[in-house]
Amino acid sequence: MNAPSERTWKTVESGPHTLEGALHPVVVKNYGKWKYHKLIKPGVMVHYGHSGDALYTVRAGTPRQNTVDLIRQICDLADQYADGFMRFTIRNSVEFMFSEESRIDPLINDLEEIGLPVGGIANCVAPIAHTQGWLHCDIPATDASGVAKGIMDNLYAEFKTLEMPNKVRLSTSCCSINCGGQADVAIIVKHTRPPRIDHAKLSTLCELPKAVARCPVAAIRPTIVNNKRSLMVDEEKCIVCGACFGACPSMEINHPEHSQFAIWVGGKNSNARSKPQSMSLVAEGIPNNPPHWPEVNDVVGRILKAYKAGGKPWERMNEWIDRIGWKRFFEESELTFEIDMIDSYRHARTTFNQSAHVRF
Amino acid sequence: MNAPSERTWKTVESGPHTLEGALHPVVVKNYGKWKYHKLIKPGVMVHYGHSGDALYTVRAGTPRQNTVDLIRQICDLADQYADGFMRFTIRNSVEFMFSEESRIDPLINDLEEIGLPVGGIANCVAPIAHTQGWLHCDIPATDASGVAKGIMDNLYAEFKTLEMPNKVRLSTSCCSINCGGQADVAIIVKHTRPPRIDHAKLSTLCELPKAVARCPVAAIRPTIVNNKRSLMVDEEKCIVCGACFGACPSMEINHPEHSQFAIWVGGKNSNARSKPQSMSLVAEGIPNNPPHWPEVNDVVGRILKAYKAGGKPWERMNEWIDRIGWKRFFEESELTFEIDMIDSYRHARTTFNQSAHVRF
Amino acid sequence: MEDLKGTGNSGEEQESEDNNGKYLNPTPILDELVDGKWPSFIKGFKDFGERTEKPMVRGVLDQLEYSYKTKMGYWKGGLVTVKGYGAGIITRFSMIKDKFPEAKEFHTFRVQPAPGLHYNTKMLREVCDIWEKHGSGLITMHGQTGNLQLQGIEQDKTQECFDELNQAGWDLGGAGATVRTAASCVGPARCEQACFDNLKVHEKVLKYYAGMTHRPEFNYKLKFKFSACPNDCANAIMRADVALIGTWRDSIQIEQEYVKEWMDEYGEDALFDQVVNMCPTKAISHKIGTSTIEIDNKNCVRCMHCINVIPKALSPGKERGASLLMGGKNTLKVGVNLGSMMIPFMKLDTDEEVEEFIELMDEIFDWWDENGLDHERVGETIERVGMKQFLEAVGIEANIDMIVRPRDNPYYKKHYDSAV
Amino acid sequence: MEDLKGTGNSGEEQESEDNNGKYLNPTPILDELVDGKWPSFIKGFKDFGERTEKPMVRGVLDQLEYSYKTKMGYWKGGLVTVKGYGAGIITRFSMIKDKFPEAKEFHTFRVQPAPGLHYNTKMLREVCDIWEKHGSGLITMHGQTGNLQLQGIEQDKTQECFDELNQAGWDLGGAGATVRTAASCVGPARCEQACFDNLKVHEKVLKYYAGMTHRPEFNYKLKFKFSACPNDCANAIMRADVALIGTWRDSIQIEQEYVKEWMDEYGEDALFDQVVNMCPTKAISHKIGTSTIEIDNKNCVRCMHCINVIPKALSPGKERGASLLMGGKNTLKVGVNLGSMMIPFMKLDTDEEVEEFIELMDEIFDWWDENGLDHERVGETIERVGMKQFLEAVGIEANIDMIVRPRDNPYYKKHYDSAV
Ligand code: SRM
Ligand code: SRM
Ligand code: SRM
Ligand code: SRM
Ligand code: SF4
Ligand code: SF4
Ligand code: SF4
Ligand code: SF4
Ligand code: SF4
Ligand code: SF4
Ligand code: SF4
Ligand code: SF4
Repeated sequence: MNAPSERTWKTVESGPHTLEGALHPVVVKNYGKWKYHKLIKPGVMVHYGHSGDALYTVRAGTPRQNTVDLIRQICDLADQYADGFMRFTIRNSVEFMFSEESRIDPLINDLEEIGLPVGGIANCVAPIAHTQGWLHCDIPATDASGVAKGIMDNLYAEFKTLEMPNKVRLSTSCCSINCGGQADVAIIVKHTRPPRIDHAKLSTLCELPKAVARCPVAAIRPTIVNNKRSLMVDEEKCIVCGACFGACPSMEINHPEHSQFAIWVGGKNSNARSKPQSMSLVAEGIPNNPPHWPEVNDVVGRILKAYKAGGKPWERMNEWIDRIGWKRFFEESELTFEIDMIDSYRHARTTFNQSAHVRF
Repeated sequence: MNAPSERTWKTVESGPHTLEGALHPVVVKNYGKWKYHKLIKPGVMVHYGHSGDALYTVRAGTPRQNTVDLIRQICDLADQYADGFMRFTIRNSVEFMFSEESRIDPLINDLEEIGLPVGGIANCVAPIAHTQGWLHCDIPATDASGVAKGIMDNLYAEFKTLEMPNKVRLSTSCCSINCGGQADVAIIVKHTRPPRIDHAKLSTLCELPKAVARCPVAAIRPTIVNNKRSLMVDEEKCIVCGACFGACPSMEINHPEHSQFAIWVGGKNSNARSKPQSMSLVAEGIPNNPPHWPEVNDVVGRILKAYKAGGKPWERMNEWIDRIGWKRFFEESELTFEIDMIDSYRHARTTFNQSAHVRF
Repeated sequence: MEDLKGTGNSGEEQESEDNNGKYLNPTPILDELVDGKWPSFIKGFKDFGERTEKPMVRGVLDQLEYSYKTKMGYWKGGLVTVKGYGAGIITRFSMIKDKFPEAKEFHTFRVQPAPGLHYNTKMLREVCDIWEKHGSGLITMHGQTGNLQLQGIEQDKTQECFDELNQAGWDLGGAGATVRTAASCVGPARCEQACFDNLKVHEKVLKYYAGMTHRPEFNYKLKFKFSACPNDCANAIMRADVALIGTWRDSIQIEQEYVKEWMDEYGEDALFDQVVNMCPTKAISHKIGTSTIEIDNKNCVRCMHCINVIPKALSPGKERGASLLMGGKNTLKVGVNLGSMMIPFMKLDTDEEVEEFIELMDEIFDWWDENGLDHERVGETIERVGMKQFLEAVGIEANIDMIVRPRDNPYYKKHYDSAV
Repeated sequence: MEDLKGTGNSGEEQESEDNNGKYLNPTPILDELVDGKWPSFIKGFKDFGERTEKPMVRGVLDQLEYSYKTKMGYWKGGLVTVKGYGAGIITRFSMIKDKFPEAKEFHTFRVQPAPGLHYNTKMLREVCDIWEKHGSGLITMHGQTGNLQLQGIEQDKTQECFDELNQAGWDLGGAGATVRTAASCVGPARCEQACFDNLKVHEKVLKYYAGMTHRPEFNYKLKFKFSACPNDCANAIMRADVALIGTWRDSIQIEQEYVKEWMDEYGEDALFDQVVNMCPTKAISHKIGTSTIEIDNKNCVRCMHCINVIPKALSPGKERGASLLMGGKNTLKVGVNLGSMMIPFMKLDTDEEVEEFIELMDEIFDWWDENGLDHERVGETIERVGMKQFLEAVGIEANIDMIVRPRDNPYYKKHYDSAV
């Protein structure tokens, strides 16, 4: 750790930035006293306060991996249209709020001008939650930002129109850890080959017991290589989870071909109607093909097309599948069920069909 | 093994008795060609064949633990009313089948005469599936036949009338193994104290490694007592399952006070509507009080009263609870939810409420 | 006297002196179970004991009275069998035979009845006579597994008794690590819902496995149960390692005139409340004002409900067979486990089809023999070793009907080409 | 050159000579991501790189191009921090710095924004200016945990950069085994559904835990997330060890005139299809011909659906608060785990109520400290040690809302009186 020679400032451990000063005056006035909202058109909604105040929101997608130049452009628009305020959403969209209906269209115009598409509210495809990838992470097998860009290029129309049964959340992650979170459709790297150990690196870089302890199935065992203490992987046992690689960079699990993509559906976090639900594996062995990842795009497209055609209003992905059954989901999405999609992990038994219910 | 001095018969390993000769002629004629059935009154139904034939069935409860005298009385009635045939049901009722409607009432009359109540078909309480108990088993903590008798005495009216929302299946078992099977309401011995080891007996009676291997949580460890190899139980780990006692009679788990009753609800094996479902613990710590088991009877009574009042037509116990929620089930049945009812076993996580869904 | 299990309370001695001229000793606690409206096994036993004056019945009642008093059981196991068999008799010696010498032995024959528990009076009377001659005369009809249980015989009478039974066409059932006696619902004998001839399959399969029923050679017990439709009246899904449950592959048969008949009787509201809205997948629709229903058979999960409610109008389809589920068992060690769907549809009409099923079973038993642990049910073995490993080994194709959802974790290793 | 991870394909050397007068090197593969309708981070980076001519941006783009070509990543970790802190900077050194010396260092500040990600332009411009001065000028808004991520700074500039940010009111977020930066939905700031002031609670709780955010002293990371209603727009249930999700205890507020307004607009069929029949517990009823609905609030599970569909007519009740769920996390080691209901209802209006919540958290962290293993999330510890043990230790009362069903196995040992 290094510090500048003369440091006069004493750190204030303030935690989160204060909210004070960050809220639009109409927000402050109606804080906690909103009555209802209405969608006006794609990307635009209005909230009414019990006070009678109206607050318009215009939402635009961003690249998430921004530059200070883009942020300054956004600030310019916020100054011009939103009285100097803005916020970002959980899915990295930017929102401008103001009380003058007349500002909506000019703002949209200026946003599209600087390349930020307006949309993403209500029953459409929202921006992809994605992760660091090759740009920054130390364990990625792909570039999540790139995959996300490719997919959103394809789904651009679905972001800007309201033709989906309900909200569609997507995510992309560059390793199985899945920092991008679960989603209606999640596109996640899946390793397929047990780690290869770089014994030279290992002996200098890693704490052996730590890597051993990290493995959830006790597949890592101490061994001696070239007279040095090292580790070995029992490939029979290994479930290719990659946990060891996070603890010890010599447990090389990444590979340009063996690290592939898997696609998951039906993840849901909201409590609306059905309970929150973890997502299910429906496609795997999809190659990691930058810069356009056509195979990934193809599968995502098929799933969304089927959902768009078959879902009823308000039905999320998981609810649609629940209604039609998994067999028909695979049919309609033109996907193939494979033996590895049968759970084999800790609670596998609870996913078996312990009934005679069956569709033909 | 001993055998009589001169044995001329050579065993025929024939397996199940042949069906041939055991079926009523009308059954033989319409075998596999039945069209539909109708309930006529409690304990009586008619099946119509595509041939136009009608076959009446009269069903009566039995004590299950019979004597040859009772069986002979039943044979007499079968000869008199059912052309010399009868069958027993999965729940130990006896069924007489015949084609003459006029025989129904006289048969019912004669059955009741010899103490066998007619009923148990359709939406009523069927006879309890129960187990050996003190009469015969080597590991029981109660007498299931006695408990069953006590409960059926109380529920006699519910066996003979059709006032339940749907079928009600009960079972009683004399240890946690539960040979009686799961049921809408299951009354099962639950041990509460880890086994006490009879070291003297153990060294002569049991294979040590067998008992150690039987324990699902590795709570049994070899030890030395009085210079002899013996076993000890880690009481922290022990989940009081009783598996060791079945393997080794010196692992004494039975106790007049510590072996209590637990009551379970919502077990369902049929696939009608909801999937088959395992049952849930709703009352425990109920004393084992022969010969009338009043505390058991009380709880069973409260549960059935609530179900009878609240269930909709065709709703089985589990479906009724599913609709109203567990909280209300406990309220309506006047039972108390306790911390031990939260699962702590292998798949506990899958029983947690991983949602914000909650009833107030 | 042997050491009693657990309790310190060892009770007083029986006073069997003055007895009002009765053969049996007083059993005041048991006598409380004589009354009440439900048939009393105690009354049955006592009446029978008085008539036959069998000492074993007296001794067993005395010991049972003692159990009711001390709240403990007093039987222990052992190994009694008949020539050539390793199973089929549940052996019971009294742990307190000094106290109740008449109850010293109380062994039980498990006898395999005909599938569906059908009898004619002749065969049943024959059993009664043989049993009264050699044994206690106490009969359980039936044990929870489906055996005709002849309860109470002494070791030295077992062989002659068995020989007589066997000559009359009866054979013993399983016990211990064997194939067990099977159970079937009434099936095509009297039920309009039957989708396959479960009674025939039961008879054929269990006769094939008669040898494995009599000699314990497995890791642990293995039970078959056969229910001819998804109502599963034989409780196959929970109580059988191998469950065959009838089903159909085509469309439910509807006779709309009887739908109308039902509606006329119970009303349109009832049609909604009890049929349309109770279908688990909302596969049934009814237009208000009409008197018909429509079924989306692609979405029907063969639950039986609608057919149960209006059996006259609705029936299973015409292309019938059975689903195979495996792994059902009760509570011991892993908690209740319901059978899991393995093969959604098998035809079981012809002898060849049944033999194919038996071949698959043989294959599965071989796999279980190799992979199972001692005292591990086949469902536990499948769960421990892995469904994938099991399916690949026995050649069952993975299918989406086997699961309620695909996995939610990426923790598996598919076969990979290590050359790349 | 350092040993490359995995692949044998080590690529050719960069040709950075002839470059058409551009500052940046050619990145033909990345350039394929410039077009397309969705905003392109590559275009942004490149435009910015050309304007500012920052070598780090050029180097990082070169290395990224190389990753796209070889399909491997080339960053490794390390430990860079600012004075007094043990966390908050994600350290990145290039594994192939000989190849891309300009990308040698690329560390990231995790900065904690205001709850709900609200900004005024002044504060944000200030961040931009400080960041352009000391760092790369690349900003991620926001990281998945909710940090403002300033991506790309060299180690020797971190302290002065941080000091400037800190003077402007900003502080670092968590990393490693710390309390992490929290996330909140927009809440009462703009949402009519908000059931508690999640933004206030977020600010208060995270300020209280600032110390534990900066110094890794836990078994593993711990995340808070605050969603002001069960729609859970902050994904709290899956992404937070400690999730507060707004809810209400009394009845849903209905204004029937707006139900009518909605029905008039969308029709009675829609009321059935989209509202009545979509309630998960069938708690809503509507009589045909009327224009009102009725809600059985005892059976309502607070799912939000009906309120979402007709927000003008329906609102959460008046007695508002939050549920506490614990144990949410993603996939590592145990598979995705959603948070489990712990406390169905807490009031969080007053400072005292928030402090009580903090006290409970302190208690829970103490328990976790004692009982957790290294690298074990709190939900994993609860699962491993047992829910009962956890509840009893931290004094949360067991309640039926914590589970979807009582246990189906008898395998537990309750406290027993061994004296008997
Ligand atoms: C702005 C934002 C909160 C924030 O603080 O950033 C937000 C805002 C609103 N959400 Fe949300 N939700 C936001 C992320 C989420 C998320 C989390 C996520 O996307 O990662 C969820 C959970 C998704 C899931 O289940 O995995 C979420 C589940 C909902 C739902 C439930 C949807 C459902 O039926 O399952 C509603 C209800 C609705 O749609 O009417 C909702 C409703 C709303 C409303 C209508 C609330 C209101 O009355 O103002 C807001 C506008 C709706 C819209 O965007 O369609 N919001 N909402 C987030 C916008 C993200 C974006 O840029 O797209
Ligand atoms: C006789 C018997 C089969 C046998 O071979 O012995 C039998 C016979 C019939 N069952 Fe059953 N079931 C018989 C045990 C069962 C069992 C198992 C059990 O009781 O242990 C079940 C599964 C129970 C469970 O889920 O745990 C069972 C679940 C059904 C169902 C589904 C009920 C439901 O809604 O869940 C039906 C359908 C119906 O009731 O219409 C059914 C329907 C029938 C019908 C109507 C079939 C028919 O069309 O003939 C028969 C008369 C109905 C009745 O008894 O109410 N049978 N039935 C069994 C009578 C036992 C008794 O003495 O009470
Ligand atoms: C007699 C019977 C109860 C009854 O009164 O009806 C019975 C009695 C015993 N059962 Fe059972 N089981 C009986 C049906 C069942 C059933 C029901 C069924 O078969 O449909 C089950 C549940 C289904 C299953 O197979 O899991 C059952 C699950 C068990 C288990 C637990 C097995 C498990 O893996 O969970 C054991 C323990 C064991 O095998 O070690 C067991 C063990 C026993 C033993 C052998 C106890 C022992 O280990 O010494 C009992 C002998 C008692 C005796 O003196 O006769 N019995 N047992 C039933 C057999 C009668 C018959 O053959 O017809
Ligand atoms: C930056 C970020 C992805 C992004 O591009 O947005 C991220 C990046 C990393 N995550 Fe993450 N996680 C990020 C949000 C998440 C989330 C989502 C969330 O917080 O809402 C999750 C899922 C929720 C959860 O906490 O489980 C998440 C689950 C993980 C895990 C798996 C934890 C588990 O128990 O399952 C790891 C592995 C670990 O901790 O050992 C991990 C580890 C990592 C590491 C530190 C990889 C490593 O071990 O070296 C990554 C550093 C990358 C980098 O270079 O910056 N990250 N990570 C997110 C943090 C940004 C921020 O602070 O705002
Ligand atoms: S998903 Fe994996 S590779 Fe991607 S940022 Fe998270 S930890 Fe890194
Ligand atoms: S990849 Fe996972 S399972 Fe395989 S050795 Fe590493 S930690 Fe263990
Ligand atoms: S339930 Fe237990 S005690 Fe009763 S018969 Fe079965 S094994 Fe014996
Ligand atoms: S009762 Fe069960 S858990 Fe306890 S020692 Fe015996 S086998 Fe083990
Ligand atoms: S299982 Fe089906 S076929 Fe068999 S008796 Fe029951 S309803 Fe009839
Ligand atoms: S059998 Fe069951 S699933 Fe099929 S239509 Fe009838 S009720 Fe619906
Ligand atoms: S979680 Fe609820 S309160 Fe928060 S933004 Fe979403 S809908 Fe509004
Ligand atoms: S909030 Fe959900 S559960 Fe409650 S009434 Fe509305 S739809 Fe039903």
